[in-house]
Amino acid sequence: MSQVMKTSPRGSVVRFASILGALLACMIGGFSGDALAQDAVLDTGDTAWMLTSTALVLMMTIPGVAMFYGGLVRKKNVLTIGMQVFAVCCLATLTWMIVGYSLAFSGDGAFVGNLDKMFLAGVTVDSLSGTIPETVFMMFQMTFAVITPALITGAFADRMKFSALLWFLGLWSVLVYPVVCHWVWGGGWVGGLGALDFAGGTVVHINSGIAGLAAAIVLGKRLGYGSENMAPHNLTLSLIGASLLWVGWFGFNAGSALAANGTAGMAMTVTQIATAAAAMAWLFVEWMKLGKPSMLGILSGAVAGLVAITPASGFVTPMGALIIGLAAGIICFFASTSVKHAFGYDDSLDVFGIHGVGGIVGALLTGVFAAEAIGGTAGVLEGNIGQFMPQVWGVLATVVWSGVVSFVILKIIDVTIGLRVTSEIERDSLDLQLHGEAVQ
Amino acid sequence: MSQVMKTSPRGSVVRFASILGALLACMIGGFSGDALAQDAVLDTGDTAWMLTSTALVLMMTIPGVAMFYGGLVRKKNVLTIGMQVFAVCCLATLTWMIVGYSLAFSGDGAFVGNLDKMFLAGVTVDSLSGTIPETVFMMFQMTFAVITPALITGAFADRMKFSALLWFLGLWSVLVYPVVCHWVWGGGWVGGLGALDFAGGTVVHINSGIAGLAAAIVLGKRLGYGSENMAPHNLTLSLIGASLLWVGWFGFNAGSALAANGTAGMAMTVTQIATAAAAMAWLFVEWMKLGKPSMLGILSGAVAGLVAITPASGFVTPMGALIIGLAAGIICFFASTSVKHAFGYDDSLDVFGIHGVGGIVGALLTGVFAAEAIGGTAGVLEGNIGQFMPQVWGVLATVVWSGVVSFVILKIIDVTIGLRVTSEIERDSLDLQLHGEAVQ
Amino acid sequence: MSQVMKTSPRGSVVRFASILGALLACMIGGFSGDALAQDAVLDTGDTAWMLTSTALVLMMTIPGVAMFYGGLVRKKNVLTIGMQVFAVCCLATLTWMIVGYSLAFSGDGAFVGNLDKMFLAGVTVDSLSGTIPETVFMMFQMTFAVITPALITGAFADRMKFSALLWFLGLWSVLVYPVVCHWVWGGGWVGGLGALDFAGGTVVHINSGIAGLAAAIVLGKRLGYGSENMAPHNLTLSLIGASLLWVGWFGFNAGSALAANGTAGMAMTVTQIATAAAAMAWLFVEWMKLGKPSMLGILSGAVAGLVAITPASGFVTPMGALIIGLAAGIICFFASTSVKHAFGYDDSLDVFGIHGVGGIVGALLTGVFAAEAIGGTAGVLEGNIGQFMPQVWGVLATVVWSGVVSFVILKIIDVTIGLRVTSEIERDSLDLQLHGEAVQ
Amino acid sequence: MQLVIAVIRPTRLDEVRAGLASLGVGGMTVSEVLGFGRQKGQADIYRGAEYEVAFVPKVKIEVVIDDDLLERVVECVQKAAWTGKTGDGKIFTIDVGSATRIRTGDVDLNAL
Amino acid sequence: MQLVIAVIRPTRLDEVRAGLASLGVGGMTVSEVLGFGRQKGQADIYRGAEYEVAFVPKVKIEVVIDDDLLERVVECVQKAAWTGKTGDGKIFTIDVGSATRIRTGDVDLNAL
Amino acid sequence: MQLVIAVIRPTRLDEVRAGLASLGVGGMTVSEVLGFGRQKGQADIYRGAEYEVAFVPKVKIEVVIDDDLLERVVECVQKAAWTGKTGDGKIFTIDVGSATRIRTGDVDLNAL
Ligand SMILES: Nc1ncnc2c1ncn2[C@@H]1O[C@H](COP(=O)(O)OP(=O)(O)O)[C@@H](O)[C@H]1O
Ligand SMILES: Nc1ncnc2c1ncn2[C@@H]1O[C@H](COP(=O)(O)OP(=O)(O)O)[C@@H](O)[C@H]1O
Ligand SMILES: Nc1ncnc2c1ncn2[C@@H]1O[C@H](COP(=O)(O)OP(=O)(O)O)[C@@H](O)[C@H]1O
Repeated sequence: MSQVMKTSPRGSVVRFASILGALLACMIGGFSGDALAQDAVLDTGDTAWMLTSTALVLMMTIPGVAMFYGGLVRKKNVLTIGMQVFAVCCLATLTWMIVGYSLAFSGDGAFVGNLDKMFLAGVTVDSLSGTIPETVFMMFQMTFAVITPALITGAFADRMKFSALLWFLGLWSVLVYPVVCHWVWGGGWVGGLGALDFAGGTVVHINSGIAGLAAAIVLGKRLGYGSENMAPHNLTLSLIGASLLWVGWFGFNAGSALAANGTAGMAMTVTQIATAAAAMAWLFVEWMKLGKPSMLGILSGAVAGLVAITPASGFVTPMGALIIGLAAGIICFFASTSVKHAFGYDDSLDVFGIHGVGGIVGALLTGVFAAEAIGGTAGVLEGNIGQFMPQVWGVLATVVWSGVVSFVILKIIDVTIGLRVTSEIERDSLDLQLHGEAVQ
Repeated sequence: MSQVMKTSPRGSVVRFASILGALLACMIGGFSGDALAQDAVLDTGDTAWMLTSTALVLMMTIPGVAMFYGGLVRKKNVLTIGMQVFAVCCLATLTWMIVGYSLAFSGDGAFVGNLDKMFLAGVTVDSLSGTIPETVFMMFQMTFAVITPALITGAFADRMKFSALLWFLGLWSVLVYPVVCHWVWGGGWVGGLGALDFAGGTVVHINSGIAGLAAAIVLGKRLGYGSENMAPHNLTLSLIGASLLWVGWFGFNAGSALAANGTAGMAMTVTQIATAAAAMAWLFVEWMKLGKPSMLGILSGAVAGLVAITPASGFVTPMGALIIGLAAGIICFFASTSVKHAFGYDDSLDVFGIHGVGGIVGALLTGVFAAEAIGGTAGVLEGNIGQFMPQVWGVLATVVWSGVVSFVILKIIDVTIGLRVTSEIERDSLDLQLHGEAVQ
Repeated sequence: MSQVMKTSPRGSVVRFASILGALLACMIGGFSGDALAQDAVLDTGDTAWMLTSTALVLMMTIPGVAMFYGGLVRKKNVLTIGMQVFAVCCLATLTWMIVGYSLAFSGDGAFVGNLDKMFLAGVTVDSLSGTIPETVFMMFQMTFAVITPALITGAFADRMKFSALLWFLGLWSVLVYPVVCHWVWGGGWVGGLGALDFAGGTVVHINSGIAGLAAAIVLGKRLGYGSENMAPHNLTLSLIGASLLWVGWFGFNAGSALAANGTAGMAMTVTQIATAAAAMAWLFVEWMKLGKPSMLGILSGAVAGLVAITPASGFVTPMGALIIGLAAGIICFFASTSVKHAFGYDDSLDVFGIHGVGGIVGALLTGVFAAEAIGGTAGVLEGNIGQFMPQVWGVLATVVWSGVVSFVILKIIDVTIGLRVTSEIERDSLDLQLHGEAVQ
Repeated sequence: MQLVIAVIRPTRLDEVRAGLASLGVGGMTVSEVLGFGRQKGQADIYRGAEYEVAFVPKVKIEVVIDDDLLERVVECVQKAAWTGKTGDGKIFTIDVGSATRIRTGDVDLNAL
Repeated sequence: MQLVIAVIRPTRLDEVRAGLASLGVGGMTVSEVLGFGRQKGQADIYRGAEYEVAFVPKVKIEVVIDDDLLERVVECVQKAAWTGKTGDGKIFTIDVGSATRIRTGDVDLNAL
Repeated sequence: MQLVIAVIRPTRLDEVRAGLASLGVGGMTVSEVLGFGRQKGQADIYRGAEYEVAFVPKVKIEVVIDDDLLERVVECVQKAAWTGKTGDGKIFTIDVGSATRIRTGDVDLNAL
């Protein structure tokens, strides 16, 4: 919604300056009509914030996700998951440059973009997107295209072959991400329905959560799941990772304003509040249900809050954020404990339980709590009942596309090169066996 | 001083543009008088820098302080302190949203603000504070309100109950922080005296240092203090934490200019210089006195320098910063070694020795080294002897309020739910016993 | 080239505004001629981005380099290298303030600057450099002056005395860095030849790579080199370090535009692409040659890509970046394996193999792939064959100056206080013996 | 009583423990050790140079048992720890003079 | 001479060491081990599922002493290591053939 | 057969291993231990307060050998581990009842 490429100018100062310039030009006749014809002017402040946001979102993936996940696995496999995240970061960078950006943001098809901008053709130093250089817009979007597949790795931690991983997420970054991204932000049909997704609740979180669930089901459980102790080996690492995710998320959500303005400020505000609320909610529910407040719990709660506020971050008030946070913390707690155990799949690091479920909670509650005074669109609570169904459609569409395509890719890999490591490798150590390395 | 909410415009470009606009409007009659009437205009550059600074200061707390402290405790308690910092970050976010921001920055009382902005009432997408959105100002201030209680946890590491911690710092974040913040920056009496505190020497560091000292005294020493080896278990962690503190402090100090201008640049400059000087000073004194230059020493020195330059960062020259840094490194070294041992309290991670003492050194030297050419106010060295006493009053007021209120809160908790874990838990491992987790 | 101090204004909005202002001033006579006379105006957006970039580049050194290197050494020496990096950060901050900045950027000598700005004399709150405060320019440059000596430490890891290290890199930061920096960016002869170095391929990377090689040769091999296992003890640490290097490099390269504009956006873009390409290239070559894709490999590849794109980042297209990245990944792989073993020096962490060789590859390929549409200068591929030789001269000059001066400094230290620890200390643990500390 | 010392592969620990439990041996003490022997460690390739790591991570089990059980325990450990590849490890037995349970002061067979 | 092997709670190590010192036994060798026995490990709750950890961290003390001291040493260790709860551990004794001090070449009792 | 237990400085491990290999002893089991004895640990200075660390990191070698080799093995270890400074460590020998190679079931001397 908000990340749509803009062709109209933005930022009051700049717009003001450009109008001024135009008027002045007319008056004194000393300028060509250039300023009038050119309908967008670069704003250095917006550009500065978007460059920064891009760095922040990259930091979420490396080292953020790598550390968060790394601390949650067993010590013998920590390098493997770190390496998966890092390699996916590189791979998805290249696929985005080659074809992803073009598929997502070039052309107006309802279903998918075109190939005009393959290899970033036509993206020059001077091309603008709204008030920022197109290169900056492209890079900001790239960091989203990078983190989404990186998040999936947590669902099948400790058991996928490295080659299979590269194939799976390489194909996924071409066949799934750019398509859903185009639907929602690139001029596609979901955005066309009026579905709100400020910073990627559907595009990033539901998308990765469902792909993770598919992978966890296709691969099956880890050896020893349910009998051996698979508790996180180093929650300090996860603490740092989750903290960097939180900090980086300011770029993710406030950066999705694509400008340094009041919308960015409000997005940062609601992000902070929902996250804190969700972390405390998870902590207290866990404390009551399981007897002890855990580090794993408070971190999981914080991430659940970050996920849930993502689609809502440009649309809701601080009070709305508080409620969304509390809801996400509680619901994701049950999704990652009772629900997961009831169904019996082994979503190793709860990618579905937190990103999938949290994303769905956020997407739906965005439709409920959207406030006209914040993002220009009213939600159900303000009487705009019609905002709810587009949210539902956005969720469903993402679930189906991501789930089905992921499933098909995984099955094809399985019958060709094989998805899973041998049970000897799995019992010993993926770090040693796949990468010849170990943490001392 | 500098963080006072502004109602006048800032940033030369913007002011220039708005004057231009006003003049033009008069001339051509083509605009309403709006631009004239509205005395503040959003500057995207300033906003970009303040959004970034907010992210940087959050990064100081999580993961900065969490890691710095985590590395300094014994391995069996590392998750406990990390969790305390993270939980306080969440809790203080909520208290700030609910009541803290309003108490600190709404209303002009000499002693405390009012409740008009509870739950951020009236903070809209469009409200401005100077040249930046009020949401951004509120968020930037929130990160200060979050790090201050988080710093206190180091003083009583390894022995407080988790529930007691939440009560203590939850209440502290309502009863102490917003009050002192209002005194100094929110229009209260300390600022009214003309006391200089650019980025929080009193509000943040003396405040937390004294509360930490109170807590260390009320709780008593760690079991085995003085006989068992309690040396830091992982100084690599502390190195990373201290480094992120340093980097984040650019947001803390240069961000306190509330604009992207020459004052911010100079604040960043003096911060860097004072920190380097203090680190080297501590290192060499330690090398001479104890025979070996240690990682713990150089990191402690750097933090002492960061603390001491904080109140001075918008007021002193690079040469002033060099001297403040050297003084802070040397004085805090003795405060954290000889002085602490002489008095016999167990300030586990030297919160008082570094933040309390460093903050006092900085606050007083700000009055000495303030240069009119930098921040508009001359200090004692430039002949303005009258600048010294306001600094002293600021220090004393903070010491008394923070010390007394912290002491009372702690005593009440102690007689109600109890402050300290049992000696069995303390001997075994707080991580395992309180949170059911351990680092492998 | 691009980091040259500017006296002409920059940033279209600002320039536009200032012209507007000037015209208006003439018309209505309501302003002094100030705006006309003053040929540079502060741009808050550019300033915001440069403040941020400064923080990002500092983060590259601490904790970036400290962690990257820390993970690569043996566990018994991890604090030692971390401490070396941190201490060099402090030391080079002070030498830059005292004399380095002045030598590099004050005065127009072909060989070296003058001493007019010693102790930052004349650097005021209001002085500008282009569209940003001079303090910000000075600080941004300081972070480069800090990281360059810090990088060198990797070459002689595990065997230099701490006192010798302070002498070596303290002198180096005065005698080598500011000189080469002046040649290339401060108005010296290399820049005068037209050699392109956008962000420091020669100034930072070749410079540190060669100094590292000199140190590795003068010091000799680590005890047990070639027989004992010296594999990295904690690649998780290195993963985090490399990730923060990558993120921080956005400040390094895109910050070298000294503005928040399309050049910065394109620099960020090519940085990302070259890095990903180099990481994948190293990974696959290693996988084919040695049988397993390793974490050490992919991280080394990423750093090689970052290094190689540095000089090119304001001059080449995304396609050029892709090729530079692939080349750097492959060439540095061989430089750090076969070549190093063939020559037999012990460059412990491959400072020469990655920074030296990667920097040379980048510097030369910048001359090949420079595109007029990107940075205004055509390279060999666009028919401007004359761009190649200046690149070669830049490389050679840096190699000679850095190599010779480093060698002389090291030899003098060796015959005076001694460079290397005793073999007992080296066998036991530098952490314990030099700093009295250990990681548990 | 006999002290049985078995140096085995870490991956076989669970099987050995289960086997001993089935013989009624409920207690044992385990340590992580480095084994040197015929089996060589993983060749480590680092920056293109190969280092043969001499030692292999092993697990050492120490269990004190009644003399009567000796044969069955040794046999049981051998079966449970067996993979057939070099490096399966060794079992040594040593005579124990006395045993005491700290909690109760029970001695010898009652202490186990 | 006798080798006394005591598997005890980590938290009792300091007391045991002090006790032995008071008997004139100044040297000993300590290792961190995992104990299996009646005492069960902390039940680990992770994401709502409980896993019983079979092993408990223990400390193993090995000390070689003169035969004459045997009784007093065993008694002393038992007292110092005692808490009365399951998991206090065991003391085993084994006959030692010879002892040598590497530094001096002293043997047997002189080596201790 | 004899179990030779040597507690030595970590830095001497390679020499000892080489020495044993030259006697034809190819297998051994090594653990990291903490030694208490005459040698005191590095005094730790932390924030200006000194703590004497009681223990010193040592390495314990356990090797089972043929009785015939006993003297030569002890002598060899003593030489290889010797530095002459306090803390060089001890060598103890204990009688072993039986040995079994898990992989083959070979017993006693054939098992080594
Ligand atoms: N003489 C010995 N004394 C003590 N431990 C030994 C001895 N020989 C071998 N070991 C231990 O047994 C392990 C397996 O021995 P190895 O020779 O590799 O294989 P295998 O048991 O199949 O012959 C070694 O890693 C070592 O820990
Ligand atoms: N048969 C045995 N052989 C060797 N060690 C044993 C044996 N039985 C118990 N242990 C060790 O003694 C420890 C304590 O035993 P446990 O049965 O838990 O309690 P208690 O000593 O109070 O009966 C165990 O953790 C284990 O390390
Ligand atoms: N009585 C003992 N039983 C078992 N181990 C011992 C004994 N005495 C010493 N040790 C071990 O030998 C090591 C060296 O002993 P120490 O007294 O420090 O020096 P030295 O061997 O030179 O006399 C100690 O650290 C300890 O591990």
